[in-house]
Amino acid sequence: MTKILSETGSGKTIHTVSGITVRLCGDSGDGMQLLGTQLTNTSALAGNDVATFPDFPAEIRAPRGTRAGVSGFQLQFASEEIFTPGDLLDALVVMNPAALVTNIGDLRKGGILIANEDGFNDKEFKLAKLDSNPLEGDILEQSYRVFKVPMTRLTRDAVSELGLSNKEAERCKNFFAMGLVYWLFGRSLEPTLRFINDKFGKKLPEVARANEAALRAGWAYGETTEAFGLSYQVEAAHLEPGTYRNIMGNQALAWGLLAAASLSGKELFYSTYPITPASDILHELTRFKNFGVRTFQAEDEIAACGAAIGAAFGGGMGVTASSGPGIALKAEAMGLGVMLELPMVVINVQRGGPSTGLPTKTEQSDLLQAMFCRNGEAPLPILAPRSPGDCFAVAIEAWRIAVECMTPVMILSDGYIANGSEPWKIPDLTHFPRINITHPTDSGAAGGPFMPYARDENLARPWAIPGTPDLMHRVGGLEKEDRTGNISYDPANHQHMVNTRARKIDEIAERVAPQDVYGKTSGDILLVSWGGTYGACHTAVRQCQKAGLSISHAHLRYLNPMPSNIGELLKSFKTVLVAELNSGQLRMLLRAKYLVDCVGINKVQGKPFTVHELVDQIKAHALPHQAEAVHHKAG
Amino acid sequence: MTKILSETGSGKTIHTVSGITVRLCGDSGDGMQLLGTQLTNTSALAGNDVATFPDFPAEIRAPRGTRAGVSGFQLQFASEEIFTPGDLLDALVVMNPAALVTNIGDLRKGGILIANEDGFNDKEFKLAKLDSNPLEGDILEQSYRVFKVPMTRLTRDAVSELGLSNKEAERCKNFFAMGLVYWLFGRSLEPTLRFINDKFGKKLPEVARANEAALRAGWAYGETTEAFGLSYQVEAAHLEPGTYRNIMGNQALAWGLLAAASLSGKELFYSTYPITPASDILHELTRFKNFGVRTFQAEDEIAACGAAIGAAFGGGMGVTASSGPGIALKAEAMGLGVMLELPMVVINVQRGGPSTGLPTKTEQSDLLQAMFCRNGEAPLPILAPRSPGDCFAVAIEAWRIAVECMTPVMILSDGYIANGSEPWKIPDLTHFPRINITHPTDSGAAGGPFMPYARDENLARPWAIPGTPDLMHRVGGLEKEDRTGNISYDPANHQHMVNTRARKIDEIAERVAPQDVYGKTSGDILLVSWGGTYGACHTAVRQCQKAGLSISHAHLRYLNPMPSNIGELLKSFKTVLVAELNSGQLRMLLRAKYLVDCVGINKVQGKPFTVHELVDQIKAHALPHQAEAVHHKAG
Amino acid sequence: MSLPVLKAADFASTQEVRWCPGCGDYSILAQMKKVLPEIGVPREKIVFISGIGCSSRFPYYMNTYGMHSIHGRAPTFATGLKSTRPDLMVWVITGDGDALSIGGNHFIHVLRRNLDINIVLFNNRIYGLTKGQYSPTSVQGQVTKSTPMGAIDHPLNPLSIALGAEATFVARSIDAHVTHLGETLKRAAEHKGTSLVEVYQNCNVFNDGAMAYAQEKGQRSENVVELEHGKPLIFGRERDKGIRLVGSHLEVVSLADTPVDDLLIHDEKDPNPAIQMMLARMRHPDMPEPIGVLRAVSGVPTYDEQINQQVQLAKTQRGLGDLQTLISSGDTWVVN
Amino acid sequence: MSLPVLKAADFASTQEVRWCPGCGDYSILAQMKKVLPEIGVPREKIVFISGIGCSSRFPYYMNTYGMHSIHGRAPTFATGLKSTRPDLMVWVITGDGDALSIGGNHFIHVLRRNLDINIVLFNNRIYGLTKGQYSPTSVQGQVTKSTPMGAIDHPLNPLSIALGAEATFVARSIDAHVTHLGETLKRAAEHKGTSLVEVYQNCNVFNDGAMAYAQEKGQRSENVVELEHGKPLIFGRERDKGIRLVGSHLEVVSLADTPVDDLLIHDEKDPNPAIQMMLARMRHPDMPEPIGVLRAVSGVPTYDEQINQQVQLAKTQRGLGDLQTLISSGDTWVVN
Ligand SMILES: Cc1ncc(C[n+]2csc(CCOP(=O)(O)OP(=O)(O)O)c2C)c(N)n1
Ligand SMILES: Cc1ncc(C[n+]2csc(CCOP(=O)(O)OP(=O)(O)O)c2C)c(N)n1
Ligand code: SF4
Ligand code: SF4
Ligand SMILES: [Mg+2]
Ligand SMILES: [Mg+2]
Repeated sequence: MTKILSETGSGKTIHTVSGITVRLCGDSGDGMQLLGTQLTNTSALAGNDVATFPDFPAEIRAPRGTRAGVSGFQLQFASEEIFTPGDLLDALVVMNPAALVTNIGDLRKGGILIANEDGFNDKEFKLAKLDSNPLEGDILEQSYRVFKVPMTRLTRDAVSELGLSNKEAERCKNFFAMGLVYWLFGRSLEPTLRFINDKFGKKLPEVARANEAALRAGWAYGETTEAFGLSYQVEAAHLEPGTYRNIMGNQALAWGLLAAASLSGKELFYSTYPITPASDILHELTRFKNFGVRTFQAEDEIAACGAAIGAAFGGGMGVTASSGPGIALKAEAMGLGVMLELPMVVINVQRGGPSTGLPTKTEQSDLLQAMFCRNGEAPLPILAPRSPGDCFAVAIEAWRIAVECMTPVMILSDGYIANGSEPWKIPDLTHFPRINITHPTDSGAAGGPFMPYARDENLARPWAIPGTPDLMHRVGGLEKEDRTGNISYDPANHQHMVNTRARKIDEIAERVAPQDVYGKTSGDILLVSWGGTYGACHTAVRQCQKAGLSISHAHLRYLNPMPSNIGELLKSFKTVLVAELNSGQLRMLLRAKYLVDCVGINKVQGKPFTVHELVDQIKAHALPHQAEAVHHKAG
Repeated sequence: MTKILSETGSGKTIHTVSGITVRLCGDSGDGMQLLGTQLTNTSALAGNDVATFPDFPAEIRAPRGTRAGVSGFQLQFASEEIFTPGDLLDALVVMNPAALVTNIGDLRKGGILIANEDGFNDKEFKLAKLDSNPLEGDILEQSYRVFKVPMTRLTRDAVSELGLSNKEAERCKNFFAMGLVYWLFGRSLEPTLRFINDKFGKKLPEVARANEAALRAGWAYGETTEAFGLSYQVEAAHLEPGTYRNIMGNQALAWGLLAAASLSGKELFYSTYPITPASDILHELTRFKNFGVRTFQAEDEIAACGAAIGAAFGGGMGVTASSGPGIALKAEAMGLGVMLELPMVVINVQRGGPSTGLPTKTEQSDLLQAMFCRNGEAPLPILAPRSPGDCFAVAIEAWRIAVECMTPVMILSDGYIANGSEPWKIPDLTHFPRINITHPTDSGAAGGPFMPYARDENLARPWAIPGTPDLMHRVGGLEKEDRTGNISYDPANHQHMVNTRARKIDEIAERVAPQDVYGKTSGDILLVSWGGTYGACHTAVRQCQKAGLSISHAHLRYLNPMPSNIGELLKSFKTVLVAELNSGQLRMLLRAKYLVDCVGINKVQGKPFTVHELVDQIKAHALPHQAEAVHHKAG
Repeated sequence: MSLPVLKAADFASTQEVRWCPGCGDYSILAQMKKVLPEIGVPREKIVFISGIGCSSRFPYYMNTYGMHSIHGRAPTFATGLKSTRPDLMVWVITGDGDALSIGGNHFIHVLRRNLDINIVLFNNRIYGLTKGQYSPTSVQGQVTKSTPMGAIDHPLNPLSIALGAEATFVARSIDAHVTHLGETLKRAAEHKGTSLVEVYQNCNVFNDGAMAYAQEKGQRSENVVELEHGKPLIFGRERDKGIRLVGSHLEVVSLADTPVDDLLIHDEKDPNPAIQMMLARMRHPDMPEPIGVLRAVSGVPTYDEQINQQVQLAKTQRGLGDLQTLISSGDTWVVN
Repeated sequence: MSLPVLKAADFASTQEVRWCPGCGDYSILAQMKKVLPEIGVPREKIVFISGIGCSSRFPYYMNTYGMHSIHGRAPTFATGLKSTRPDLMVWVITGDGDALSIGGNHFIHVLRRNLDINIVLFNNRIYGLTKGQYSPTSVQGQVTKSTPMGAIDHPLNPLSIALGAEATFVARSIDAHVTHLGETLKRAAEHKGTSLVEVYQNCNVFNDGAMAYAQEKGQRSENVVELEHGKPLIFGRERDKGIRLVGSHLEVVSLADTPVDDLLIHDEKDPNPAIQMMLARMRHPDMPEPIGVLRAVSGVPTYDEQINQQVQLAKTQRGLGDLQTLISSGDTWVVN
């Protein structure tokens, strides 16, 4: 961090730093997610790069005051490009004892701890299963800069003139906290004042006024009291020029689907069954009926997948989404999709498994399920977005491949990017290439009977749709004869069709860009990763490069088929590390395909990688090379 | 084949050969499966080793006379140990033109062709889509020894005195064919006469008499007419001493489950939803209610799997079975089974895929589905029987592992062994080790609260069952805390549980026998195979060994985990070939795990390997070694 | 442009029909081919979707668009198709196992949504394709391959289930009763909303004669009562028997002693399904079984209609969505 | 040995209850704990099986055996368990989404099999656990996270579906009506065969007050009619209104002008479900909604009973199977 000191009008010192990682936590009823979102938007609007990680309890309303009920929102904002919400915290805001004990471990030595003093009482200690007041004594002060603020009382005072009930008044305390945090990090109150006005101004003017008062009081508290002598400033980041907005992963996926529909001249049919953490895509899309979106909340995942295939048969853009357990249920229908060779997109927003697992936590453990959940030889393309914003592009790319190859395509997102957010440069949609779709209107150049299983240069069959005279045909899940599509039990035909379906998918590799590498294309270490771990892996590799390691990073977007240069790449490094939030699923695919002794960096804890644990692991694996290098010199 | 000539009383020559491969085919209504089964049993009773391959059409009653309607039964019987129903046919019996054209390609040069002349008429030619009578002219005679027998007429004559209708009379013609075949191969009529009497004697005495008459007439026809100058004799095989019976794969699986239940002192709860080719296990088991078997035909595969888990929770022996598409549906519930750590057996009788695929054909393409169909990290043991009779032992072993490790276990059978049959040495059940099960009755040595997720030396948790006072506990699909089994979102606990569940399965490898090898434990080529291809692979390797190749054979019964010596084994050969009826699924697992550049011999045609195609492929891969060997000598 | 007049034969595909000789499915196929030209929807606008089972081979034999899908799920494919292509006429062909065993849930849900499709349920009270296991409509005690000591489950009645799910059109017909079958299919086609036609279909291989009492000409008139809207329920070879509502029960009466005016008058349009439910529950041999249209309630909005109306409404109210505007909306900032 | 007398508290597990404060689930849990000691089945003989949903967390809070299974499938686990362990008392706890959306098929099939278990369906007309999407029982037009322009599906009525599947015990109660709830749970427990209890349950977070008309003390008596076997259907704050059967329709009458003798007398034991079906279809605000036991038909064999009887019968008739004999039967030969 670059640190420059200056002074404010009130005589307080402003510390300019390159980035801040802060976590806001309290009881799930304390409005921490709102606080986090506001701070994110405000920071983004201030031109910072931001990355967020909301982390809420599994229960709808977990018991108040308990450790299980703690809701947290972590956020990094910086004046340089960042890729993760940060590892160790520079600042931690806690609204109650449970939040303190469950989060203090992540605060860096010397970091700022702000506690709502009023939340620390005997009742709360009991709920948090604590014997005594952790704020008492000065143990915390040994390690951190501790600020105890009686937020509840100050909030009550601030809104006292507005005639709210005690309970209502106290409910504003998150805005007080917000004001204080804003002051601490030199954020403007404007965007949040606008938000308060938009949200409550008309419907609940007294609530609006109270929240505003609390917010300003918090700010004033920082500015005027003696306690805070120092505030921080994070300058605008040097992002690529353009207009930016903050975007969440599920939102970007939804918008990407809208874009894909529009680019291909189709209307989206999105059929799904609710499941965490995929449901928000449904919630987002169903608002866009004026874009021609039809959403279908089916009776179960099987029906959702079937309906998407039905829509595809009619020439529609059928998309279905779920998470692991629901994807398991879709497997049989997905196999039919492979057999029918109809385009569709299947989204898995992965969560902790197996079985119901850890529904609200993130994991990357459904890659092999995506590859192999279907009976028989039933390959399909698999893509994974690497960040919230990237979901937009991946959705478009998935649909492009689906129609180009007439195949279901899977997208593997995960809970971390689905709920995380980042600044996103708003693209100019006119610059996107169109996705061309032709539905044949006659039986083809040669005349003669229509051949629903004839193939083009991509091995795709024609997408003839009901309503077209003379192209009537029947499809189904029994093996079909090449070209005619009639049922066939012929052994050679079966072999041919199995091979062709496989080849169709494999050959996609020849049409996608070769895998790019961050760093040199050969060297000591290649770190391979995929999906939502991009930010942490990229940051870790950058740090290691800076530390002088010979390391490069290949982050895969195409998981099946993999880009054609992967094999060569893997063989150009002495050590290949594969970092994943599972027990080694991509590693297994790489080893099988390329016979390279990849080494896994694996974590299955329902949590994303932190940068420092990746760096540690990389360094541990780097040692032999360094030793070797030393040895060489010695020799 | 060793050939010894002798003479019969009628002055005909008897040729003694070491083995005969014969295929019987006709319209599905012609009773070919019955004929085949009788010939099999009779040959087995004559002490031959036998192996069979029934192959019937996909339709219940495919259109009469058409090629799609041909039903075939192939069988090899021999005086030496055999492992497959044979490749090229020594003899082919056809009842109609469709059967002729679809099967003649497999008859060896100089082989015997017996045709029911009466089945060859214009109507039949049309049905078989033929322009002319293939029996006309002497083209067939150029390549084969052709016998045209007016079977229908001769049968009618033979039963004329019994007052049957023409139609009824003609229906006996398969018994006429049987008689003729029996004569040709020196089989005794006794077992079939007994069968006729048992089956029809009481209920339909006139049918019994007609069938008997037809059978004897066929035999007499061979013995007396000039046409047949030569008959064959296959002596008894030198099998291991013991009492034998003929057994089919699904039957052996059913009986193996009964044995497992009895050895573990449990009653079997078999819950399933009908699907080809698994249904016959249900049909078999439901007859044994007096063994305490409860069969449950559920509303679907999900329910079937759920019910098996429910039974397991109650302390029962829950088993569920299906084929590929149904297994896909069970995936989510299987994942729960993994999480609950309850013992159960899931059987997949594989068929041609993907999707509905080729339901009546065989394939081994669900191995990766078995490994990975579940979301999250959800490993379970997988076993595959290698032959019809082996299904018995594998069923017992699967249940043994399930209870020893408290885990669902998968068995991968396939359509080929499910419907195939072989002589089976009836085991003495008292020699089987018991499967010990204890349900705890108190909370354990240490006292204190009961720990449903404590573990023993196999990492298995206690199988406490409802009804036991003081051991009340709750299980579920959410991640659970180590030992207590309570819901836990703790990151470290999740990692620990994921690792523990994986380790529990992996460590089974240490307790099963090391992989055995047929041939030397190092050398040029190792052929690896699994499941129902055993017979063909074993025979091919034997042939190649005889031909002087340095080749060994490792046939895997344990697919997950694999025996602990596999890695070493693979590395002890210059070339590792993996033969499978899929596009390379075991190969992929081996490559990933052991980084050995295994080469695939793959076939996805809905048909088993023939020995000669395996031999050809092996030889093709052997060439480089031979060249190398030569080179070495030269150098 | 006047539409070409089509004949039954024009609806035959090139694929060989592969049911067992004598199977009741043939008759249903024949009636479908006969009725469709009369309905006048062009072939390319018709889609047959089936699950898996003998019955589900049906689409292959029709020269229309078709999908032979997976077991039990046909209504789901139909839902996606019809919701996005309301211009098409969609038929679902299913069996008793397909619709009521593995597919029971989709069956109920498509009925409650009142998607404008026609479901023809071939009820042979057995699993044909898998060679003879009992099905959810097999009678109690039935001995099959999977129930050697007799089935113990209480059979499901497709019509009761449909009425329980508040279906708008519920009918029954019989494979062998060809004119009735043809007319019933036509009625189903004309209904707006989900129409369910249960067809008693003989599986002469695995369950021959299970419904002979209703299928065979000689027995039918004694064991079956043909429902006609607004007409009293009369049956019998001599049309000498009728059905009367007494309190909340139906009973068979002889017309010798009961005037026709006392008989129950069939009301297929009654939105209250109570009496239709009583009819559905009449089972042989205690009672004659009803065939014809039990229920045909019109005016209930269909799912496809409504899902598309919401889209239209949204477009009208909010204007056609513009994606560039959407993604540029809300809080944005400019980096130079 | 006399059984120890248990109290409600003895049925509480050590796990902290984690529903939202104010959720209707608490009341159901409390009633269950209160009723079970009265029924007298020892805790270790009781198993609670649930699917997934807020409601399905229930088993964790009971000090009995329990399984929190997967979404919609609880009846399947119960079927395997009860068929092999008929000595256990098995409860299935489910939600409106769990039982009627993804689990609709198992729901129907367990009812038709009449497995001797008790199903308690917490109907809050919303998906609670997944945070507020509409459910199959949400009313048409309901605005939820997934239906911003209102739900277009016609809601399913769990009681109608159950009657359509010929369930033997069908009842309804209300979370807030604690004595009624307790009694209804007890009746369900006592019934032999599958008993279904639908409980109106308030989700105060995502669907607060959706059934306030039935839940709130002030409104309940006007909007709900409590069924009692053999008693006329009377309701209203002043018990001044009744229900009368006219032809095949039910109507509300004022007791001011209609004598009590004209009212419908509730018959829960009527095997013909026609009137019970009419009752099930009474919906607010047109009609008061019935609570209590709609149907309780006894004497129908249960699935678990029958599957075990067949095993017993086979053992008696054919003797206990001997495996060595079996595998040695039929054609065998000896190799020396
Ligand atoms: C997922 C799945 N499970 C099971 C099967 C096997 N299967 C095919 S059809 C069928 C039942 C057929 O019965 P029904 O629906 O009554 O049709 P029918 O053959 O009698 O016309 C079954 C169990 C399958 N194809 N797929
Ligand atoms: C296979 C699968 N699909 C979806 C989900 C997500 N999910 C969990 S509970 C639920 C619905 C809950 O609604 P309901 O059954 O009414 O229970 P409630 O929470 O309202 O008590 C859904 C969709 C899941 N866990 N598993
Ligand atoms: S098995 Fe039965 S239903 Fe199937 S085609 Fe044959 S007769 Fe028809
Ligand atoms: S979300 Fe609703 S149903 Fe779930 S616990 Fe909260 S109040 Fe109860
Ligand atoms: Mg059927
Ligand atoms: Mg609910």
